[in-house]
Amino acid sequence: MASETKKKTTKRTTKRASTAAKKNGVHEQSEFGVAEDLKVSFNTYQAGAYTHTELGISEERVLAMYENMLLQRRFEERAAQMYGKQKIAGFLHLYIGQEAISTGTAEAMRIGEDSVITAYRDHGIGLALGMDTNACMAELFGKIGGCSRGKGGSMHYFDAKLKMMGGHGIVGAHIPVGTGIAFANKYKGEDTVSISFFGDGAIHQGAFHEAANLASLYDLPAIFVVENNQYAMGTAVERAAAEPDLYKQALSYDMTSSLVNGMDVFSVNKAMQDHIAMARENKPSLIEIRTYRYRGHSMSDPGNYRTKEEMDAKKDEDPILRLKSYILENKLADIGALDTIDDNVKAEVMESVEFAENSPFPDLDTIYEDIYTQKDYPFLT
Amino acid sequence: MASETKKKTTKRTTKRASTAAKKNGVHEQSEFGVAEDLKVSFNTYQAGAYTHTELGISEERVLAMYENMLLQRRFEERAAQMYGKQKIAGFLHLYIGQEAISTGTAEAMRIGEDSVITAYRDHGIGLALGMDTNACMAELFGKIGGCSRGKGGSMHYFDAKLKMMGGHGIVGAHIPVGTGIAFANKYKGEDTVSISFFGDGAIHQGAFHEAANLASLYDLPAIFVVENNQYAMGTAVERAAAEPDLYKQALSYDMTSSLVNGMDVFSVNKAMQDHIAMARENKPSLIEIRTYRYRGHSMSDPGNYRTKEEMDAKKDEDPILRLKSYILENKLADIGALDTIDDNVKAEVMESVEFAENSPFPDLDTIYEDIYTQKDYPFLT
Amino acid sequence: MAELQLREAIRAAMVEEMQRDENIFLMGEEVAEYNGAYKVSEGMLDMFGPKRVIDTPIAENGFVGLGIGAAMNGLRPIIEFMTFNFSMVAMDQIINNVAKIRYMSGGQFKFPIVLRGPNGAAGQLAATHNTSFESIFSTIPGLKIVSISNPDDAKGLLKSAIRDDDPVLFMESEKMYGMKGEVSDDPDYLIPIGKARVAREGKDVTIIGHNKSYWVAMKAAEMLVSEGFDPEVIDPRTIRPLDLETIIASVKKTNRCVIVDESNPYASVASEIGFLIQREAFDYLDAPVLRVNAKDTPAPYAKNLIEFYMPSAEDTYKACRQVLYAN
Amino acid sequence: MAELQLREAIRAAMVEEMQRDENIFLMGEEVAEYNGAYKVSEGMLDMFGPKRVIDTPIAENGFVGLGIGAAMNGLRPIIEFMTFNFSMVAMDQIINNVAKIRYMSGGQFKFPIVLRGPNGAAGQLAATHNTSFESIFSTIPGLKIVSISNPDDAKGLLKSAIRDDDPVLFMESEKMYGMKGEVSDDPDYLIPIGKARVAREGKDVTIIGHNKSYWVAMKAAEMLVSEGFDPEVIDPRTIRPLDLETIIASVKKTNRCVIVDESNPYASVASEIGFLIQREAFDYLDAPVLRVNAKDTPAPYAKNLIEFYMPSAEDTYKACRQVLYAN
Ligand SMILES: Cc1ncc(C[n+]2csc(CCOP(=O)(O)OP(=O)(O)O)c2C)c(N)n1
Ligand SMILES: Cc1ncc(C[n+]2csc(CCOP(=O)(O)OP(=O)(O)O)c2C)c(N)n1
Ligand SMILES: [Mg+2]
Ligand SMILES: [Mg+2]
Repeated sequence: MASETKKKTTKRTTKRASTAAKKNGVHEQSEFGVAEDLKVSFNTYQAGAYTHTELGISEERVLAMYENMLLQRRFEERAAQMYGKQKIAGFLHLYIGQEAISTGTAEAMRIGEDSVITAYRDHGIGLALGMDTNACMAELFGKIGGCSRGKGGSMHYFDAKLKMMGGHGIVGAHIPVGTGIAFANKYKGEDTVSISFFGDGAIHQGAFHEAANLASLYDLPAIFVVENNQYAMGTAVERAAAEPDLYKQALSYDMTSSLVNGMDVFSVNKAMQDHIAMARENKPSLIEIRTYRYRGHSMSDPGNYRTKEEMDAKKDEDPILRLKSYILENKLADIGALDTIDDNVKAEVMESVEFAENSPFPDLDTIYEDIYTQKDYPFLT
Repeated sequence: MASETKKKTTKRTTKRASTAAKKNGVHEQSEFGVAEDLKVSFNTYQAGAYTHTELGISEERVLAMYENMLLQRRFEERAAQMYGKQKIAGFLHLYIGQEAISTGTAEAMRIGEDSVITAYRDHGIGLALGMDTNACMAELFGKIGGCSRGKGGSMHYFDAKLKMMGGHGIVGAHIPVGTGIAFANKYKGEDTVSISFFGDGAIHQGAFHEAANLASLYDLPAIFVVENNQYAMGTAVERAAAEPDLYKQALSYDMTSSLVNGMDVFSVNKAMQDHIAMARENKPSLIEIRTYRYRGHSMSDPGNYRTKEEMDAKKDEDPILRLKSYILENKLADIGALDTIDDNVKAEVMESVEFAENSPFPDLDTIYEDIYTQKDYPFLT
Repeated sequence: MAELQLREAIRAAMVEEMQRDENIFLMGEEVAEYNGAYKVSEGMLDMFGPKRVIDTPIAENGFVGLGIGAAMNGLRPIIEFMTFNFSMVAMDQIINNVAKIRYMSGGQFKFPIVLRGPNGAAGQLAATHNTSFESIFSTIPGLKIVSISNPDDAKGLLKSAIRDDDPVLFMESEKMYGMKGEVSDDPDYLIPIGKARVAREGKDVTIIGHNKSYWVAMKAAEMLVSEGFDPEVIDPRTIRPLDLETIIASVKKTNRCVIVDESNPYASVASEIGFLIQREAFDYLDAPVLRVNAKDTPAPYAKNLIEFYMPSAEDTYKACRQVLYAN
Repeated sequence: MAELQLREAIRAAMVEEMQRDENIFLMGEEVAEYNGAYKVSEGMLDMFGPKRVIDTPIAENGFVGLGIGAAMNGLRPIIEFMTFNFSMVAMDQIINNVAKIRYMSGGQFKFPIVLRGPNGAAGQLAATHNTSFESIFSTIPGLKIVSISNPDDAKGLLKSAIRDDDPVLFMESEKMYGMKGEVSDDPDYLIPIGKARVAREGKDVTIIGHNKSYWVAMKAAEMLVSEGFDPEVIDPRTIRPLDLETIIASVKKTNRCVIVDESNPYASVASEIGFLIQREAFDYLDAPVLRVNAKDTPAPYAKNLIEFYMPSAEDTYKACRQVLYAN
């Protein structure tokens, strides 16, 4: 783990006097042909830098966060098992190791008002937002009781009520959509925000760059969060990024950016609190969260591109173990209480498997539903 | 015109020790969760900062450059007239005002080995590279004697021998192609470079960002040149760019970048000499050249989005007038000699009009040529 | 009824609908301060202000995606492509997002978005600025596609498209923006999406054409009429869904059909219509269905070549005579 | 002859050609260090080194454009799409650059580039990962499109595609990568692009299918044979250009045709083939040409739905019986 120096949240100080004068989307420019020197600092949110009390999180909520992270973990462990049993098919991308991000974010949001959009690695954030565990498992089974009626599967969790806007499969393509969600928030005069998660691999898609420029140009309540889990499938970040410090990309769009240690749920939560506050004032921003995916990219990936040493070192940073230690050290609960939480979570997951088993397959006729709102659309053969 | 302080070419000093250690495309990263402060300077190439002798340009070549800039100007003035007479149709985008860029660049290149690719505003660079004036005019007329056999028109000048790689119509889309040209240069073991020109509007297309990252990741001999003429059609740069200092975008791709005053052919030439030298060592880079388009976006654009004051102010910076003054002040030629050059250029242009008039329309059968190399491709009806 | 240019009819539809529903906004390149590259949105910035008439950078993938997200979150965007030629950089947003997210979410979201702009060839603009995209888009379930041929249809269909809760690609034409015609001023003038217009009734041969090709069809029809034939002309108006019923009923009457379509021929709208006719009206056909498309080539710049490239009234007329066995 | 998996046949074609011509390189996501997402390029990095087998960031628009530029400048790139589902972000490069630059330059440049990868549905992958794109690409003049159904064809056609001086989209299938078959080991084994394969000769009905649909066609044929019918089965192999001659000759013999095509139906390859048959063999047809496509919907995830979505042997068999008036 990175050196855990004391809490330090340097504000980004850049902003030339002239750029700071940005009004109504109009900037002054550097003089014709004179480039200025640039000095920038970035916010950093390091692991171990925050306590729950500083963050205004009650003891009860700390335990709820623990339970939630554990739910994500157990849900996916079980899903992996069900994949082995061929109850689940297609792609299954596990979030295991990244749960501090989903839970830390959800805890900072106004759930049901603020929205989230993400890629295919979406179980974690879905469960963190409070999606129904049964519906989530049934979706993996491709049953009518699934959150997307069995049409989406693992990659396409949606929950309109919770403003969980999916679950998307084309790398990078959901980022402009997240920007449009923010556009609508502002247009409607809400003070709600739109959070777009994406991977370290996705940042190289043009879609991100176009969206970031638009968000900043229009001063949208958008937060771009790159979950840098170090790999895009088998490609390590420095094999894909000419500049692997991804948080720096914000400079191109005159946005604030931060670097966050994603193995500590409190660091994530603090960063999200700060960035959500900015977004509520229509200041879009970028967050790079460094994290680690413990499993293969998807179920078919043996992950040979990583050494055992690397994996072992990262296991020590497990965000759930970290929170567990924190709870025990700070005596927010004893080990017995935590074991009970684990038992409850396991029971909830088992129940969801049963629910999924018992939910029927969709009727064949449903293949023609959910395409058009028009009821009598004349499909072709 | 910008303050013309004395010549100053600060090297970009950024490069954290760790990033500087980039080898074989592998960077060290910032420590997990610790963002570093950033200090960057950019090269600036200001107007009036360079003499031809410093740049190693002979008096003869200075006059040749003058003649070349004038050829572009007169050619387009005549083309505009021919458009009015409906000899030319479709889109016609004039380069008038930007000729210092094309000529300054061509003078720094190894023409026929180094390549250029650009957008639809392509007459200037075509003529600067030495494309045949007759073939260029005939192309506008849509005649078989045109440089693209009448198939391309104004937007699609090509000359394989001169490595003029077009003339492209979809904003931003040629930038990855320019990167691929650079890829081939390096692959073949040449020390040749690929220069991609594009507008201030084009930089917001994802295509640029994907290409820039690829060029830097693969250490390609590519130069990305944004001709910032302040407008994309009617959209001023600060209404499209969240960060209107476009040269800063290089930071996202760990590339060197420079800002150049595009109204002085020598400033452009110096910048190009420097960046071409970098590119020959497989160091890709970005150049922002600030310039001005004197005419409307295309022939149909009255240009109402600009004030007369702005236009008049810019007219004083005319790159051709500037070079003319320079020649006269430095006594490289007298006014009579310059007038003769103008006369010759005008004659050359008039001849090209005659050539274009006399060149036949393409045979109808040629519609099926130049699609496939396969001779007997069975086209459908 | 008022006489309007086609561009004015489109504008009227947008203005009326935006006055009716403040969740509608217009976004695109040069739509606001420049008043539209082809002056379709002239005056709308003044009328609705910068919140609702919004200029964009040149970033179609970005702003189409933005529109999709806005639709998903309760708004009703109208996104203008300066021309559909520039929609290809946004193709992924169209095929994989706007057409599919509703499905993947099990129907939780709807996408009341209109993507509009000129489509098809517009003269000597060369290969990248002269493509007809309806063939490509028509294959995609989840989209609706409208293609208009006159000011009145433009208004009535655009109003329907804007009120539709499904995504609609709305295809116009640079070449027709100046065309004048009587246009309804009923504020609820809605032409249903999915209904073809029988523009001329006849009994000898059915000629089908949409957008500019409708006028090619009409011209060919005139030529036939002058020779004593009685052609029927159908403007499908909507490409997806296709009003197959009207087309089949016509062919069952005329027993012959020629389709004019400005797309390149392979897997075009013409192919589809032709295929369906032979399947659904096999026993009624007295001659093969023929098509008149653009050439199977990119669009050339030269004046004579681009004229040769386009489907012509002459060729349509000849095809009709061929199916009429009049040669 | 050796027995190879389809993925091995593709690899063999690439390896042999890369050994023959050092201007050929392979680029794509995970093609090098990971040995290919579907292990098609396994071992090729070791064999050719990082100069010629190159991993990319996830930036299809960028690296397809890069390939196009490299081709324009003398190289012969093979660009792998992890699947063609991801080619839509690069659509503009394909439709507006690789298919048109040669034309716009008056023939000054050629584009010997192969864009390859799996295409079509591959099980429970949901809507964005299950599209068949040949219908969309087939409309574009300037491209050639090959779609393969077995290891031997894979090798012979890929070698031809790599040696072709025109851009070729080469479509494979995740579902078939493991399929084994005898494959020629002649280093110059070239199957011509544009020639269909008559896989089974028969006289009662022509069934046409490419890629996975070829196997659907074959299965339907078996069912028909068991009932005493004698179907002919054609694998077009090349989608663009289409070997119309072979198809028409067959239909003139059998007088009936059913096309199996995994694309969505509207303006599909099936529509085109069907249209052309009725135009070119009108007088020979004893029944309308029928098609069996994927449903006119996005692809669903659920097991039963995606099975229902796909064109099936059963439906093909039924369609054949219908055109045989055997019901
Ligand atoms: C446009 C596109 N290209 C390729 C893929 C295949 N693909 C799926 S996930 C993935 C890696 C993405 O990595 P990253 O963005 O870092 O997210 P992570 O999987 O690490 O969460 C790739 C290449 C895709 N889905 N979409
Ligand atoms: C993808 C795409 N979108 C829109 C257009 C229409 N268009 C042509 S030129 C242009 C402005 C480009 O401005 P800039 O890049 O600054 O170049 P300049 O014209 O100033 O040289 C636009 C919007 C296009 N050709 N391609
Ligand atoms: Mg990743
Ligand atoms: Mg510009």
